[in-house]
Amino acid sequence: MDYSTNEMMTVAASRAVSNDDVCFVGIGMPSAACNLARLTHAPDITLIYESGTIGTKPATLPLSIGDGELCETAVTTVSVPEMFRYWLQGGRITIGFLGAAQLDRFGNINTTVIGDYHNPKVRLPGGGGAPEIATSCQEIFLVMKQSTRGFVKQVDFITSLGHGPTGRERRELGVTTKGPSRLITDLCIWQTDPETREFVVTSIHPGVTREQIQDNTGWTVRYADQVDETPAPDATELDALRSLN
Amino acid sequence: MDYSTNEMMTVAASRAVSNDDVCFVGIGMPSAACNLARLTHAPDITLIYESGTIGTKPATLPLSIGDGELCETAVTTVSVPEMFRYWLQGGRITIGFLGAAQLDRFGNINTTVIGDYHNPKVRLPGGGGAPEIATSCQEIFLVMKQSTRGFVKQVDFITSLGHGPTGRERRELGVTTKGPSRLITDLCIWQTDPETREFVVTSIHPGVTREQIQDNTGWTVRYADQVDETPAPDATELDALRSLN
Amino acid sequence: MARIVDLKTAIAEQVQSGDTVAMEGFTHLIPHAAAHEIIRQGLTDLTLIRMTPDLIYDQMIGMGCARKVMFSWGGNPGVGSLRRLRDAYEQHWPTRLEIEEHSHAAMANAYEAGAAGLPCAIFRGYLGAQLAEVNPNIKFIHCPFTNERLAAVPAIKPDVSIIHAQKADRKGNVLIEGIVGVQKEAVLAAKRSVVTVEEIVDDFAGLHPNVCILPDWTVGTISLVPGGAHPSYAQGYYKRDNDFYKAWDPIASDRETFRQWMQTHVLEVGPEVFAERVTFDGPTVTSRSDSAQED
Amino acid sequence: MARIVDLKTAIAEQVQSGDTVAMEGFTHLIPHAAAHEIIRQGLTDLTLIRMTPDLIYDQMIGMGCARKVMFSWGGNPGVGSLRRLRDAYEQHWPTRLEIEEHSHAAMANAYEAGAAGLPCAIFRGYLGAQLAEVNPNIKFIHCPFTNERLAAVPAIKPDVSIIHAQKADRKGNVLIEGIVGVQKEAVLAAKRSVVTVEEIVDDFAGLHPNVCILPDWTVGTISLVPGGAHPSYAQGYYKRDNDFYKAWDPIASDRETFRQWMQTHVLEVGPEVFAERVTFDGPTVTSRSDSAQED
Repeated sequence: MDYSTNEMMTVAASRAVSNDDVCFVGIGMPSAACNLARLTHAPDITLIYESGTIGTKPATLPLSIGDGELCETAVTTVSVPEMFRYWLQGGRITIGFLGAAQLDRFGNINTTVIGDYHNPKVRLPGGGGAPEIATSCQEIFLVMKQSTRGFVKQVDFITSLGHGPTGRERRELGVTTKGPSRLITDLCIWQTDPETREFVVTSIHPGVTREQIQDNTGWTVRYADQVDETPAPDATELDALRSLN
Repeated sequence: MDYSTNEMMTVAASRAVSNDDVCFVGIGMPSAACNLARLTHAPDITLIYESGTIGTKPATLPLSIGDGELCETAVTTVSVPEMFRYWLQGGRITIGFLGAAQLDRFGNINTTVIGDYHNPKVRLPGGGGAPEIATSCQEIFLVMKQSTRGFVKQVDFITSLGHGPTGRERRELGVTTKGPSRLITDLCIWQTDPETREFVVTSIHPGVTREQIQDNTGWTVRYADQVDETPAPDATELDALRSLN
Repeated sequence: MARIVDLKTAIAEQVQSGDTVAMEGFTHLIPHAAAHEIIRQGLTDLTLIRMTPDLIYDQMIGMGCARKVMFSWGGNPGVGSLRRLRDAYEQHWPTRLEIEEHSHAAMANAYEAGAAGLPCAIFRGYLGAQLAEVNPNIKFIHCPFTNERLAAVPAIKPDVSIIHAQKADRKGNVLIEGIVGVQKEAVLAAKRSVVTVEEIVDDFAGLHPNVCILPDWTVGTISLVPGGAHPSYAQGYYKRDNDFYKAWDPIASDRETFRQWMQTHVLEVGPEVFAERVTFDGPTVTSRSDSAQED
Repeated sequence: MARIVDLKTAIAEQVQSGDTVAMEGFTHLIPHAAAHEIIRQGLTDLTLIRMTPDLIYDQMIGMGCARKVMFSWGGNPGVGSLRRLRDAYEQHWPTRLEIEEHSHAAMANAYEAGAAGLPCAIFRGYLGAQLAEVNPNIKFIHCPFTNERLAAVPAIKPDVSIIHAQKADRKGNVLIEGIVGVQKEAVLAAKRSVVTVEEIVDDFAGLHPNVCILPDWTVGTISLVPGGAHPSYAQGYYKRDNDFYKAWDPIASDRETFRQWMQTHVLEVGPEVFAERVTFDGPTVTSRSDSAQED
């Protein structure tokens, strides 16, 4: 079955979550990946959207974080202050899914500005829930298309903390959650080196070359000792994903 | 119509609240007084119980602060943390009704211990909601039967702040709410002197003498320049009160 | 993930002597059946947390389960004192009882902070109140913007929270309605939880989207105990047994009368007796006007 | 005490140029009709507070109503940028726009603190996040018990909060259901409030006891504006107009196209046009499964 690089990325991300996970889901790719997981290998996964909907099971992918279907299919819907206090800060979320405009190899995220904060070249939407998602969830998965514009040596602004500018700051601040542990792109899967906290490529999507990966990364790419080939999306996965749209 | 001193006290208390008031109601006498007001001259008064019931309209007096009827007849019922945060601390309550085991002339309330805190002669139930009711409501009305045991020179323990041990401490602490402004007993009505913050008698219930009042007060009673006679409960008030029990 | 087990198993698995235990329910939905099971299993040295200790802790304290009680109002609502609590605190019978005393606002905020994963709660409280002088767990901070002095108390984070709720579904989601108190906060603040329910239903279809539900993955065990809140009540199921609250006072006023009552009504029976102690209202009620009409 | 008045009167009475205004609604129940009325009344110099400025503030900013915007995520959800917001901030068109930027957690906590009458909120936030370096309204305190460093932000206390809700009753009680967002907090935190509703009913009999209701005495004015949330939605009444959200991007991308659109669709019409912009779902829905079935 033919599939797009976007579909490969979504399917790879969906495989990273399991039935027991409680996922804090952002709109777009994370929402597609988590719902795909729910429709395939993780039927009992709990999906939480920051609009307050807990345990939601949409039949189609919502455009916004608060579409009516998210509430109609939820176990319960709570206020936004409660969502951020009892559910996110309360430490109940196993996996937070985030994207970025700029990302560095330590998983630090910029969604605020390109350029200087006060005189930006490009003003981006901002952090939203991400600054606290990044530190309150037990683990962070990043999903993002690769490009040298987005995969940079140093982000212009740390909207949401990864492992910090040198990979040490998260530990030094005493943040007890794990932080970014996985990065799923349209080209490959990266995992975090437990020592240096840099991303290293652990699996390459079918047909993608190491050259392509380096060409779309603003730092020198490191590879794990053993690099797998990501299994291509199977028919079940693609059918389920396409049914969501 | 015959009436008891208890009924006189309840009726006098009920007259002190008005249709626009939002009352934080304790169980017992305050509950009887506020519901009597609702059934007579203040049909739209808002009654709030600390169990979370807002705008409740019980047909009979509840035994506890959280009887089912309070919820069934309420405009809405919120959680207890919300009650204390958004509704009480939020400054939305015009009148808090409190009672006491011991009370001094500055309206300081003891419901904690008789004797020393760590080695009490009598261990009382404690403060409950009162410490914050006393400082968060716009105004406090006290309702209590008089006796030298209860009306003391100095309370053994300040569970809930009135105007402070010398009448000045409330202002000095920067508490912006008014504090105890009225004390309704089985013998008379006291109001707070705006200067000294002491209670002074402003109205004596029918048939009660100044001697009786002094005999049941542990400090030298002060009277206002003009002291009225409290109108006796009328038939409407007594019928409504008795229908509640 | 919630598991549905009998109450004896639930208490045996989730509660140990020495634990910090919160049993909540603000007048409504007080988990009496679970308390009796704790008494039967002979657990001791518990630190008991509850805003209003009520008869439930009077019984546990009188039976020697508790080392300490944290509370904000320790009376029998509308009746008088808690005689077993006072006897334990004042006369050390059957054992010495430590107390940690707060206001309702402090405890409500402390549960809220526990549920929110914070180490402490701040609130405008204890102004001029002497509890702040005798309880080292009451401190003050200053607002970094206005410099206002605000009270602070540590978050409540029990080892186990125990509540009674109206319904669970087969998956383990738990519904609480009516006077919801601090039960949701107590469960979310605790490491473990025991829930007793009036009814287990196939699913929760048809409920209002914003009702108070604890999702199955936030709950430890669920046990079916109809009547399990008696003499408290379960809205939509049965009413508060006000007569029992009044009758408790003479029972609890004497050590021997108390012991005999506990022997007969707690030690020699099991959770199944609770269903016989209440008069069920009839069909389940979930709307305000329906229940008002039923009265 | 809530008064029921038409929207024009409500805005004229409750909102003045220079006010700090919060218009909330988290995707759901966004008060678009009220925003258009503010634009028509030519109010300026407003400080606009909203977690997600969305199209509603893009329009107000583009029409010159705002001096400052406080927000936590400034995009068109699922589509892209807010082009009028960016033009005002980057190019000062039509006027210079100041920003104060937070995270969602900070704003949600700040609204909660405003409703709770506190001067500030504390939360575990902004750890390693650079907003704390550029926004002086982000400070840190230490827990007096554990010494943990916690973020603090000032409470949000708007001059006026504006929301759209499903229903009011004749007395002025307001019902919000579904995704309730921070609307209750926004109203309780504000000095004044404007509420637009889909429907005014005789009374609220039959509702679940724990639904989100703002009692009449907490609300300023109520105006009947069916469809008043469009292109946002009102659960039980009509769905989100996702196409409009997508169509907005090209409209807003050009100053002249934007001005013309506002002229035709806002300046030359009144709140009554909103009812024509939506397709009502049919009978009012208050239960989760009912509304699921309708889809």
